[in-house]
Amino acid sequence: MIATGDHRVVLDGVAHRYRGRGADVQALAPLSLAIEPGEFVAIVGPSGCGKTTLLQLVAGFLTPTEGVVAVGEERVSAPSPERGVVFQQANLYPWMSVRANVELGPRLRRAGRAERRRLADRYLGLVGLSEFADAAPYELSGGMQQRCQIARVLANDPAIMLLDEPFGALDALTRDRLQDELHRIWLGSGKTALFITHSVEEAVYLGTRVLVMSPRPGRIVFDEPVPFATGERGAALRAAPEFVAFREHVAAQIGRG
Amino acid sequence: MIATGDHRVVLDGVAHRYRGRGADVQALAPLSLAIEPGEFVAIVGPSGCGKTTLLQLVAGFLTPTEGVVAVGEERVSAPSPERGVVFQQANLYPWMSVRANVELGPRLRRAGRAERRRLADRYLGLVGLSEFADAAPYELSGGMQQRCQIARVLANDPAIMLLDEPFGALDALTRDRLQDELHRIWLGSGKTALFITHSVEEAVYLGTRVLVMSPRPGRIVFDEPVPFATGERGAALRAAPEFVAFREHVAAQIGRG
Amino acid sequence: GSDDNKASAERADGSPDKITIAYQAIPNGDLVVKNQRWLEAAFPDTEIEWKLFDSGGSVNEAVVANSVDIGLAGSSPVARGLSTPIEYQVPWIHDVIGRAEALVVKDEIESIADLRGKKIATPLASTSHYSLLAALDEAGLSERDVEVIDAEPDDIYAAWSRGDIDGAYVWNPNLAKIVGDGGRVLVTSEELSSRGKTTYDLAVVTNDFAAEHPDAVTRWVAQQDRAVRLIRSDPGAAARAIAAELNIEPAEAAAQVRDLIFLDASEQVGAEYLGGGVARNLLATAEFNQRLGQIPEVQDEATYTDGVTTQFAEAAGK
Amino acid sequence: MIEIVEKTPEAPVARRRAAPRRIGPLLRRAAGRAAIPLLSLAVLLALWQLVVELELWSELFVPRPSSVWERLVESERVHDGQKGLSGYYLHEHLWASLSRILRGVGFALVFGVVLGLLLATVKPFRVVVEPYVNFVRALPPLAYFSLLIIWFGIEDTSKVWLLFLAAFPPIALSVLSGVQGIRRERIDAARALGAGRWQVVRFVTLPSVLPELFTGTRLALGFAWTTIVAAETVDGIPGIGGLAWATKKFQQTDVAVLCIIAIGLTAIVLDQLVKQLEKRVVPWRGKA
Amino acid sequence: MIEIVEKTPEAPVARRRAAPRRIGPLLRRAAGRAAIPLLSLAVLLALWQLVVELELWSELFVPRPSSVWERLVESERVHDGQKGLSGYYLHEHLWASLSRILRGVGFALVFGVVLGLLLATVKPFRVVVEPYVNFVRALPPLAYFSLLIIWFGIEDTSKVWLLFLAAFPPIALSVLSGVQGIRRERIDAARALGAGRWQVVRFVTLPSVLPELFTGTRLALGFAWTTIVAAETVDGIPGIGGLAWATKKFQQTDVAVLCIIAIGLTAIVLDQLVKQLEKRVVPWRGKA
Ligand SMILES: Nc1ncnc2c1ncn2[C@@H]1O[C@H](COP(=O)(O)OP(=O)(O)OP(=O)(O)O)[C@@H](O)[C@H]1O
Ligand SMILES: Nc1ncnc2c1ncn2[C@@H]1O[C@H](COP(=O)(O)OP(=O)(O)OP(=O)(O)O)[C@@H](O)[C@H]1O
Ligand SMILES: [Mg+2]
Ligand SMILES: [Mg+2]
Repeated sequence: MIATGDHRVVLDGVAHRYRGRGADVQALAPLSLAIEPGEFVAIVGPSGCGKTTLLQLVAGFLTPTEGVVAVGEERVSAPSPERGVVFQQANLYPWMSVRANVELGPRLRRAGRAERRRLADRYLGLVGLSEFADAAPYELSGGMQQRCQIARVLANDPAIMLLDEPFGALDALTRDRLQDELHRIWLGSGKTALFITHSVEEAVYLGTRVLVMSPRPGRIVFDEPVPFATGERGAALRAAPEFVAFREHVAAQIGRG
Repeated sequence: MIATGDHRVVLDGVAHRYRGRGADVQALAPLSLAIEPGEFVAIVGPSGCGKTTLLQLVAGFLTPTEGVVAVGEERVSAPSPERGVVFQQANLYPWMSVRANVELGPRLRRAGRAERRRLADRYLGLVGLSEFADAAPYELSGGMQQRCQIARVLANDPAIMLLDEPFGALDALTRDRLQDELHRIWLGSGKTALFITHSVEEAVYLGTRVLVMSPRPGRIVFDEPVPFATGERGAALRAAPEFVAFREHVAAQIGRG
Repeated sequence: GSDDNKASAERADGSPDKITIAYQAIPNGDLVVKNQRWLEAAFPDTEIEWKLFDSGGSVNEAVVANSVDIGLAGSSPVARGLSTPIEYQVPWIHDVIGRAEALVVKDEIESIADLRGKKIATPLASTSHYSLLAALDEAGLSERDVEVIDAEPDDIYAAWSRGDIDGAYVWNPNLAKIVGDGGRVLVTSEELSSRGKTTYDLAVVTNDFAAEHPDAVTRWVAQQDRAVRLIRSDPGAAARAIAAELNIEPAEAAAQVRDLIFLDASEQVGAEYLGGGVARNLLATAEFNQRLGQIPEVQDEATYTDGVTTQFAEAAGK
Repeated sequence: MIEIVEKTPEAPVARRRAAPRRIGPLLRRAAGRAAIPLLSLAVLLALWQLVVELELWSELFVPRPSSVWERLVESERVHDGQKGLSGYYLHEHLWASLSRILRGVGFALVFGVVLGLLLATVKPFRVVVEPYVNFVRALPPLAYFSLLIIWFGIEDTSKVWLLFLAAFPPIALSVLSGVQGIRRERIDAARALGAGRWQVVRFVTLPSVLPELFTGTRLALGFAWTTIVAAETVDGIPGIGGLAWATKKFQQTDVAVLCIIAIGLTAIVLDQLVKQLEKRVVPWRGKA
Repeated sequence: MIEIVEKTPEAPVARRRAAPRRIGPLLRRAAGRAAIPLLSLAVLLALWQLVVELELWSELFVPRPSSVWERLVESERVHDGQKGLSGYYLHEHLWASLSRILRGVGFALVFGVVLGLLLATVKPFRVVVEPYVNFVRALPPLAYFSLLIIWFGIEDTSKVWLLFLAAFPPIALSVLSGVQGIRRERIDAARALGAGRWQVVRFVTLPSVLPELFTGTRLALGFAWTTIVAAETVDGIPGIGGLAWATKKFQQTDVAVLCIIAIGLTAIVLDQLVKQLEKRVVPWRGKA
């Protein structure tokens, strides 16, 4: 789906409370947030603070118990292909080959066979799985499954990408490479990204804006634009003093609650 | 199970080949390796190189297609409680509460109710899940599930700990804390640990010995003791020049294969 | 519905395209006709379909479903059918149930009066059931004085061989087996018949078919008549034909045939049978059934008189 | 559980799970929930009446609702000096059959679970025994019921056996299939925690197959009900199946239809109970 | 699939999956695999013979193996001018029933899958229809078969209907239960990729429930076989159930037992075919 029209993401007084088996759990405190089209918002926060919950609300998988989530003019009430989701735990279909999983999005919107193949080849190559196109998902290692999931979402070309720790199970080299690929894809595409990660470095490297969430119930305790967001990426940036400084700045916020 | 007797882990000419849906996959090239009791072996390597396969061979979940895995005098042919396993993807039982999951090991060896409770409380506290003892596993966030799994294995007190990216889904703060806890538990217990991670820093911080694996088919391309393994841990160490130097040394090996 | 089963189209000579016949595994002339393929010979241009049924009740259902033209049913189901009323008539008596059905009991039971409080099995709604109740009635016992148990004939023999029941009113071959095992015969249907409680295996033909193809019914009756004559003249040959149909030994078939009473066309048209006796018997059976609460209503007498016809037996006998 | 319910964009967003509840709306919701099924029942009854009015089929086979109702009333009264129908009240018939079914399915549960687990976990056992299970579960009760009578007599024992034989295969097969669907790591994790063969069964296998076990049990109950008439062809009074069989043979269709309705409704209630139990026992369904 | 097979410590470790294969060992393995079931069959036959020799029960109920064998031979020959048994060869009887079963179960598959999916995904539909499904699946064929005869005649149509009615509930219920066990994220992922209501069914729901569908189908087939005698009580020749019913009533137990064995063996073969198909179609069983 080509990014068109207005897809500003707005959360207005959104809170979420789970009905637990024992007690209810207030996962998200009421919070408001607006994400402009084209922004790359990276979210960090302690384990269990409500990041996944926030992302699922935007995806339309959950309905907030308070407040409203909207994209553009429309209230979010269900998932939509304009919002692609990379799940925290790989979620591939075992009855489809790796390739078929990646082709699924295009297939659902009835893209032609050649087009589908082209897309699958491209994104499988991107994540380094060309060799495994015909394998079954359960024959992949954990990190490979995660990469396949990323390829699946990218092949669907969503206007808004919701990524829940997409690089969590990847080794440093692969991770660095995929960070750069993701940045390249996002750059100039007008796509919006909501990117959850545990790595402050990753957040700072990829984001145009970094959010830090407090421990549960999750609130946003830090929300700043990344000063060098428009610059070049690469190993040089990671070593640059302003990068390190901003990284330390963000890191200092975590656990501030 | 208190670590007693000889539990030297030996892999002798071990290779593993999966029968894939499409082609067969040689996951591990023949490799030999011995892990002395009390060692903390950290393994890093690119995604899909065979780390999990190696760990599952030692656990007894897989049988090597070539070579022999042995612990002490005995050839490994099945899982055993002396070898506790933290899985890469959380693997909790949904029909048990978080607490019951942690109590499972002691329960299986018919520990008394009080003893079980004590163990569960201790390790749930350790991983910061005391509050969620009565929740169902599927009510936990990804990182919380991973922590619960760690608590479950620790509560079983295995002589050999096999950990497959146990801290992969944790934020930096929680991760640092759990690294120190794990180190403390291991220290002086005589336990052996086989620890897979994607973070070279983590490997160097925790290991007494660091292995680097080549891309598939996995071989061991680097195997060195950590020079400061017997020293103090803590933030100071992470900043120490010999730590940084060794970290860089290891990082330089990755992808060399 | 399956009207296509039903013969409606006519051939030039007035014989139907197809005749569907409901038969049962009872050792009488019907099986001789079937085995010797006499009908096929008598209706060279007509398709004859033989359908095996397991009880008169299901024959009644098939008639209502328009699935058969001619069928075989005991006098009890026919009496119920006419009371319903089902649109069929009786053109022929396959047999009078003689010694083929009887009340057999454990040896220590000596008379029907001794049956009080005993367990007697019979297939409900069958001619045997009717005969059992009639026998009890004669002895001044009601249905409630005896524990009447419903069971299929072979299950009855199984129950008997374990000693679970004290007796049974049942037919061959299970009757013969129970007797062979030392059962005492208290009364047979033949004896009851002599006291006016006759039971029959009757033929029924749907009113539609009889009206459209009277000639065909006559020809059918003629073949049945021929079978009766064969049974009388050459019982060995008849038994062989029946045995082949029932997958049993000819000797066994012969013994079973001997326990039934067969009437040829000239005998059947008499006042004792199709000429009036059968109709009276059916009415009486219906009334008896109603008294026991087994059928809701009895039709007026004409229904039963009209339900039995001598027309075809007369024509065939000529 | 998946509900694909069309949502209009204007629909209020909140399925507020933690919203405070009051009694009024609750009652109204319960009424609303019952309304549609009741309506559908009314439509069905109207259709039935219509068919009878049109005289499409003889009343012999499709009795009028009113006469079935009369039989129902009669079935719980003493009339002509006789209790109910065939000497017993309807609820006595029903209870006689229900108790046979509960016994048959009860034994089937125990046996079926054990058999299913053995089939799934002990390969030599499966090789030898599975063909026989498949043999037995295809056998038509009408063809072998006599054997049960010879072995177990005409009393309840043979009936309960027949119901048992009808009920255990779906349970065993569901358990077997459930076990085969368990992810390997689930078993591996338990064994690495020290679980022995039977501890794996108790702590992992059994809980894992609970959903399939419930499905199997629901199927088994249904099968048992379909077999009740066959089981009660011999000495089946009191018994709702025996009553249906006897009255059907006499073409007393109104009673037979009454029996059929009684059987169906009892089965629905039983099924509901099992489903409620399932909800309580397997809350993780579809979540993990 | 879980195999808990005791391993002695000395046992060779390698289940070397990629070891080269030769024909000799393969044949020997196949023979080895067949040996145990064949042995168990031999034991069974010996037991049968023993029971007959001991005369525990009359030969009328437990015929001798040899006379069943004679009937089998006879059943495929012309004797006394008549073909096989009751005018048809055994394989004709068998084929007549098998074809009815395949038609009944075939319709049941289509209907059961659609019904199961609708029940699982459309809540109002479930509320209205589920009670009727539970009603129907409890009805004893012996009690309502007359109605089918009235509606569809005595030919194959009513028989196929009966088999269909017996076969669809396990399929529908298995599918329903399968759908309820699908993890939410599986559906969510597809919808976030743009799947509409029916695309979710096609690409996620249906493949997800394949294991349950196979179990349901296997149950349905078995269940259809158990119903074959009831279906063939009327106009059941040719038909293996009709033959069993007719000969059983006449105490020709050897033929009846022959029919039972033929039914059981055919059912086993059919079940094996379905299982083989399942293996091919659902290779991910127990892996994800
Ligand atoms: N399905 C659920 N039912 C009940 N409680 C839940 C459920 N899912 C999450 N929670 C609770 O909500 C809180 C937030 O969970 P969430 O998954 O959003 O955390 P997170 O920030 O993504 O954590 P992590 O980094 O560990 O993935 C947690 O305390 C968790 O226990
Ligand atoms: N069950 C399986 N069937 C077939 N191939 C498999 C299977 N599991 C793993 N593989 C293959 O074996 C190789 C090694 O997998 P393994 O899971 O050991 O990698 P890993 O080093 O743990 O990777 P990661 O860091 O991504 O978890 C991969 O190429 C994978 O495709
Ligand atoms: Mg999360
Ligand atoms: Mg791995």
